[in-house]
Amino acid sequence: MNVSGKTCSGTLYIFLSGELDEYSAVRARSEADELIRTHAGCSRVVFDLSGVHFMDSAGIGFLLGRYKQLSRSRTPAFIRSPDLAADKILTMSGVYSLIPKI
Amino acid sequence: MNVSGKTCSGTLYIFLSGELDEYSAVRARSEADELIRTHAGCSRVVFDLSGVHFMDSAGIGFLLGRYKQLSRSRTPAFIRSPDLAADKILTMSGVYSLIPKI
Amino acid sequence: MNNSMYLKIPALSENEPFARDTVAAFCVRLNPSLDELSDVKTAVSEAVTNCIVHAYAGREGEIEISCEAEGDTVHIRISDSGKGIEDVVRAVEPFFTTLEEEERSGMGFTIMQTFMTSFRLQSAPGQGTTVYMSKKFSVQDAERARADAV
Amino acid sequence: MNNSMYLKIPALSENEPFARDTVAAFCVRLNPSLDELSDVKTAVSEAVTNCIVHAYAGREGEIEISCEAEGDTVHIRISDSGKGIEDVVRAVEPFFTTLEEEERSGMGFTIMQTFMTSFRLQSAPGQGTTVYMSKKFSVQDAERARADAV
Ligand SMILES: Nc1ncnc2c1ncn2[C@@H]1O[C@H](COP(=O)(O)OP(=O)(O)O)[C@@H](O)[C@H]1O
Ligand SMILES: Nc1ncnc2c1ncn2[C@@H]1O[C@H](COP(=O)(O)OP(=O)(O)O)[C@@H](O)[C@H]1O
Repeated sequence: MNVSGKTCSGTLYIFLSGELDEYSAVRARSEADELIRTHAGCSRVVFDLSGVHFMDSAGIGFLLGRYKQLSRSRTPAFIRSPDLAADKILTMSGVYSLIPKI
Repeated sequence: MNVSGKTCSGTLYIFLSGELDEYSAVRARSEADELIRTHAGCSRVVFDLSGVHFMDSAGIGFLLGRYKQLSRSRTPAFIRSPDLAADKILTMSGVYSLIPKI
Repeated sequence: MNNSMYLKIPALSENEPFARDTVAAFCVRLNPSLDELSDVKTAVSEAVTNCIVHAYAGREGEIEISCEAEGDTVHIRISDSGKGIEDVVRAVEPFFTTLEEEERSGMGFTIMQTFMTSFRLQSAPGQGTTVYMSKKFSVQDAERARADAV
Repeated sequence: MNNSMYLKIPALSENEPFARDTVAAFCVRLNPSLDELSDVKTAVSEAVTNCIVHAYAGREGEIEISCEAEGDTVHIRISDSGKGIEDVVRAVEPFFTTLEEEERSGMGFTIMQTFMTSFRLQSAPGQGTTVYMSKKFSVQDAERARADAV
């Protein structure tokens, strides 16, 4: 699991790549939170999942966890480019109603 | 394990690809023997191993088995393009003294 | 003779990828489509994670995984001898989790049920937990997937 | 706590790739170089094949594979409960085989000894056979291999 960030006109893009499970979520969480802290002033956060080729329910927990945190500062969050399998899990768990897919 | 043949000016090239172990050797043997039968008049046979990405001692058995058969009709055999791992096994077992590497 | 495998590993997070990849390698010989294989990997990952985070909750323990091939179907059994589940009916409800604070989503059993062809849970407090899951692979899909890959 | 795994599979030829790939997947976490990983796969393939063709000789039976990680070293044990070996000293000699007619080369044990860091054979007629092998991975090589792969 690799986590990297990029900002572009007020949006913080968080790129995840690799496999997102309970094992890798530990590090993904701390790295994503570090990025969010560093870019506290951003107007929105986009989680780019195009590099994630495996994700189980730890991915749901990861995304909802970041969502809760961001909603304290009223920063909206979005999901971009999940693969078919990730999309299936995110759809069935209703994540998109809180973190829309763009 | 895939086996295919090609002839070029009297030489029969036998291309092996995939993994060559005891499991796959069964089919590789019958397909190679079929090629050798079909091209009984060829002046030499070259085993091209460039597509073999795994080989254990079943590969030695396979090559020596074909060698014995070909030597009945005095058809010389050669080995071409083994990868590093296959080369290690073929060298240590002395196969090249019977079936030279070209 | 049906092919099968039995795998025993310690309950360590770092074994989650190993466990699901080994089951996937077992299943590949049944010619699943890529989607079907991904479903199995996800379901196995959920069950194995549950052993680690719930059954043993960070303590040492062992996870047992059995697979059996039967025609186009794989039968998978994943067991722990950890703390077991008090209320099995409640546990399988979507979003039910006893570990909210650790960002567990409560969707593990729902994913296993949805992604697999059949699912059964057996557990009692102090007696460990066993999940039985089967997946029937559709031969057509597999052939289509192979054709796609060419 | 050292990581480990225990795998039990039926003695079927089609399980040869599965067995060596599973051991390789276990070892990958120790950061072997590609060459070292290939050595382990080959040695495991030899030992597993021996269980199938010699120990059970086509009859039903089970193969047990244990791996344990200890620092940079993996310890592998491969056992059958097949017919066992009468003359262990002779069996390990290069080119010695009891199955000449089936194109066995008699190089299996020689390959295990050469490719692994340590090797030990335990067998007796009617008591099955166990092969113990270890491979120490050189950390430098692994890092070089990863650098090469970038
Ligand atoms: N192997 C297990 N051992 C003990 N309890 C378990 C086990 N698996 C699941 N549970 C219980 O069932 C609940 C629901 O599990 P699940 O649907 O996978 O969601 P989650 O793992 O996200 O909590 C868990 O929160 C836990 O209380
Ligand atoms: N697991 C086993 N059970 C019984 N006999 C074995 C076993 N492994 C090896 N042997 C005996 O030892 C001999 C040498 O084995 P090996 O060096 O692997 O060469 P090969 O497998 O090509 O014969 C075999 O021919 C067989 O007689």
